[in-house]
Amino acid sequence: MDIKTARAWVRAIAASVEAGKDRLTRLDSAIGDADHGNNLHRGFTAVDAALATHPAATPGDVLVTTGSTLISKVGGASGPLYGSLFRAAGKRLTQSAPTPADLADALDAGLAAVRKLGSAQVGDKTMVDALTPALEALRAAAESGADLPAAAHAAAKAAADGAASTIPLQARKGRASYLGQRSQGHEDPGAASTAMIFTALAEAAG
Amino acid sequence: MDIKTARAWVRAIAASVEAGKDRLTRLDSAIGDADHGNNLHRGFTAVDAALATHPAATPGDVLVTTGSTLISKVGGASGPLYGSLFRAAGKRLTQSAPTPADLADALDAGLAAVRKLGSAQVGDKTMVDALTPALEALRAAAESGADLPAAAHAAAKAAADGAASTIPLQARKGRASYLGQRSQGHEDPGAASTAMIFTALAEAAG
Amino acid sequence: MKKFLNTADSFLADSLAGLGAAHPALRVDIENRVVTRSEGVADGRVALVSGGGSGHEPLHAGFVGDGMLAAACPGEIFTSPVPDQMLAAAAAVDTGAGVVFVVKNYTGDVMNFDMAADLAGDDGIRVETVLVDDDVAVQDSTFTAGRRGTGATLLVEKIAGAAAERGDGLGVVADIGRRVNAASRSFAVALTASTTPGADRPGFDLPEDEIEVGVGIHGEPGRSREKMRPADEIVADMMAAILADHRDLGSGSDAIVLVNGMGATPLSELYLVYGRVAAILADHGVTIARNLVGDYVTSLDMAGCSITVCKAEESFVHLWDAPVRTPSLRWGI
Amino acid sequence: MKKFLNTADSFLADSLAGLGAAHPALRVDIENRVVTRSEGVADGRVALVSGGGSGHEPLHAGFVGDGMLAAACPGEIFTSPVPDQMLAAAAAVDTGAGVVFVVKNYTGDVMNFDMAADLAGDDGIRVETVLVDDDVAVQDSTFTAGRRGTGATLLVEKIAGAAAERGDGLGVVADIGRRVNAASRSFAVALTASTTPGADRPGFDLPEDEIEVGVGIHGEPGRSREKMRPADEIVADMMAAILADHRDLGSGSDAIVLVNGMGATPLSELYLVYGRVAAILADHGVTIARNLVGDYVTSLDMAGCSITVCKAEESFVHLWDAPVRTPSLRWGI
Ligand SMILES: Nc1ncnc2c1ncn2[C@@H]1O[C@H](COP(=O)(O)OP(=O)(O)O)[C@@H](O)[C@H]1O
Ligand SMILES: Nc1ncnc2c1ncn2[C@@H]1O[C@H](COP(=O)(O)OP(=O)(O)O)[C@@H](O)[C@H]1O
Ligand SMILES: [Mg+2]
Ligand SMILES: [Mg+2]
Ligand SMILES: [Mg+2]
Ligand SMILES: [Mg+2]
Repeated sequence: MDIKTARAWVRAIAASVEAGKDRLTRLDSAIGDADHGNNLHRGFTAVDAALATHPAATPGDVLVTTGSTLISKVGGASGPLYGSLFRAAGKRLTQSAPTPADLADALDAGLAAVRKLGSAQVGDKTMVDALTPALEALRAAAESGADLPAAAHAAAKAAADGAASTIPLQARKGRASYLGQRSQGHEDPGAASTAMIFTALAEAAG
Repeated sequence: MDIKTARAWVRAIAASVEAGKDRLTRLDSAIGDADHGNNLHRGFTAVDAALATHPAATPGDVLVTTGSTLISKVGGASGPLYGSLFRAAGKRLTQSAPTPADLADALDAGLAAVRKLGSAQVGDKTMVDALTPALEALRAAAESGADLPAAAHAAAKAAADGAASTIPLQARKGRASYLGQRSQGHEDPGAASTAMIFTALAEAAG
Repeated sequence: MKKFLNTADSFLADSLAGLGAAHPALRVDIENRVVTRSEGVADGRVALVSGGGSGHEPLHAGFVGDGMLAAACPGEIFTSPVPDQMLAAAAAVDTGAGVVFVVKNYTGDVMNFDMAADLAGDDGIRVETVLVDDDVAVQDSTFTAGRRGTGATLLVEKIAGAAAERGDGLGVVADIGRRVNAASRSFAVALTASTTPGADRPGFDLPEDEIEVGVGIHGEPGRSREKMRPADEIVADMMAAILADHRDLGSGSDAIVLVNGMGATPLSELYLVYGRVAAILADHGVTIARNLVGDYVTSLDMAGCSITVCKAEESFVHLWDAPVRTPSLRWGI
Repeated sequence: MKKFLNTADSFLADSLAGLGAAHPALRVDIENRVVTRSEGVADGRVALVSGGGSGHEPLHAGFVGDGMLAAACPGEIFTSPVPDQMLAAAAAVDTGAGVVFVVKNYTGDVMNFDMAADLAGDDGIRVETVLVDDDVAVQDSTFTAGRRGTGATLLVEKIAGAAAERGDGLGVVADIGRRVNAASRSFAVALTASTTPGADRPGFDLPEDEIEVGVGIHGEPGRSREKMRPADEIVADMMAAILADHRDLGSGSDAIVLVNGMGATPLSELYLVYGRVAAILADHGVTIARNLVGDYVTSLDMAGCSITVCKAEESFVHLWDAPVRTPSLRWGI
């Protein structure tokens, strides 16, 4: 992943968050507080601006700036979580032209940060339910020698499946957990936005 | 009008207010504050109770008790107005078996009290628009020698016409006046209840 | 419209019972519908008595206490109280120094208070009446019911109440109250109608894109119905109506401003409105000496707000700042 | 749902501008979303900083002032603020005696305040955090996000704020705050959903004959949906949930009680609810030492109410009575 792709990825996330804002907020309104779409839209608009004014030198810089900006601008649960995901991944992504395997390493570090902060397990009905299979698919594709477009495509599919898998679950973390059994039957908004993030990666990769 | 008729009149008002409560309140909701039906219902329920516990000796007593009770229990504009109408009429009605002409004299004293208190003229879109023609009809019938049933019937018809005549008017008194031109096209609730009061008189008179 | 109530008939008594339970400093006579101070009025002090239909809480009972009202008479919802209440209140609080009736200008309120004043006079109680009629949405003329009393009622009760507390005589207290009223103008807008407990629907139907402009505080429709628009435009229109009528409020004037919620409007929106009011008055060279933002003179569950601007003599500000201790207005004590 | 706003995007800034205009005693930094006391914190005093999503007004900015908060950080509507805000607030108000973060227990709030505490520590500011989690509608377990922070936040801010004002040290102030939280239980019911500025519809749909039971303060649905019923029954259920969880609140206990409106519920209904709460606690032999009835921890334009019962140590009552001067809570000063 070169710097152009990294920037294209972040721009693609911003575009798809803009397009999917209302859907995310609707999902969050069913089992949360109806702000997830707005939160990410505010965040990625700020990321776009930050990257425009402070151009990053490496793909890792792009992700660090993305993460730091999300932490400073989003708030809520998703701000620190996605912020830490991108920040930790960016810090690990020291290569100037990272391979798919490098990217998988970096994002694993990001996932570790998310899990450290939120202590969610797979099955708790959070973004972790989409992140975890996405990163497994990314690593598997990288190990089998796939290029970035192919690996990203596999990750995007796994993330989407992971997001869909949250529908029947009862939430154990985040606001949706307050609903108890009533959280069942709804897709987790954070898992849905994670799926959008990997779809954007696949788009940016080509 | 003997005491039995006087009591029957007040009871008939109470019954028709109970039945027409929602209609009066609906009229008041269009151009007032949606309480006229409740106000009169509260008042005449209390009048019923007062007459049951403190039996009146003369027709005049019945009306005085009615008026005093309305003043003590209704509040709003209609409480003092109807209260004064009945109180002043009752005080004038000193005869033990008043003729229709005596009743017309008494109710004229009541109307004078209403006009003194509220300074409304015919055409201001208030209860005065129904009271005034009703009392004119009552007096005319009495002067032409009609008995109470016939005189009351004439008064009831005139009151109903007077109430209907308020529909196109723009209110100049009471809450409806705040609406300016928007008060046009609605029947005045107090004029409507005045019509009910005279219909009740016709019923009670037989 | 859902409400916390048991039956519509018991609503007022149940609510007054809670008021009494919450505030030991109040004596709430539920039977006679009279709220007084538990500790009474200090010897020789003039007593302010107010009242009106219920549904405007905290007005009036929430303003009974040191430095403000001596008693309040809550009527039925949106219905003026009856003379018996005011008479009982006046008898309970008169120290011999006399009683000031603060009356909002509605036909019913005026007639009932007038009757009470007559009866009180018969009983040897000296009564002065201050009529509040600040609402510029209503055309004032001798051929109409005249302007309604709305937000300025709070200002009259606070300022005249402070005058009574410091020991001013009956005539002086009443005069101060009348001057506060004369210096005040209000205008209100409703975004939604209110629903009376027990009623099956709101006082009027208001579509999602329309507002009622120039409403009173009794859930009645306003002077006109208009399209919903940005807050700054609504506030500009409200202030234009107030300023057009408030001829002697000019550059260099001081003002006391109340931005009042009608019951269902979030405080965040009221502050937004206040910000615009302050900017408009600043443009006119008017200094806001004191302000209040919140729900003070409400109309049940109506969403909307009223703006009251009182041209403030120095003495008004001084009396405004005097200590007050009531359930819903308190400072300095 | 109609609102007084210009654009959804400018809502918060416009509202904060009005807050600042109305209260010269507050310094409102709109850009950085930090509200502090204009006169600062007295030398050597611990500073309380709170914050959370906006939409709960007057919480928290309305409680900045003498005897209560040193600073508030308003987030976007229903969204916790970001670490930058808390860090800026802590840096602005720390006298060297340390800062107490009062944090409502929501995943987002906790994570953002934790990050801020780390950053503040890096800058040499001593920070203690008091986590508020009083809402018994939520099952508490180590496998969940735990209880939400709701009405008790006000009690923590008032009582710990008074401790800070009298000069207690960082550890003591934080400990008092934690004890107040531990002694408090809350439960809320919604009659209507709230609508976020800019959203085209309420957070959930609620038919005319149903209520949401066990709601939080973010417009989210509650623990269950039930049929509308008389207020006394609703309150009995709410109090049963609170008392079942509040094991050491027994006969002979003193309590501080908050009956809190969610934004669109008339004060008359809140008093009605309070009357029932008082009767139930009296039946349990609990004495209500102090109470508050009104809109303090709201959820925009939601109709509904919450009940908070804090088992009151004598020291809590003493600190409760200490003077406080903020826009929305004031007495003794
Ligand atoms: N403890 C957690 N661990 C991982 N993800 C979480 C956790 N709590 C919440 N989330 C994610 O955050 C999403 C909600 O984000 P958002 O709506 O922006 O924040 P908030 O819940 O503060 O309003 C949830 O859908 C979920 O995926
Ligand atoms: N000045 C007045 N003179 C005569 N009748 C009046 C006057 N003002 C109001 N009314 C009558 O009172 C009626 C309203 O009564 P009601 O609704 O019970 O009192 P309120 O207006 O105080 O709510 C009006 O419909 C009108 O007929
Ligand atoms: Mg959310
Ligand atoms: Mg009426
Ligand atoms: Mg009325
Ligand atoms: Mg949120």
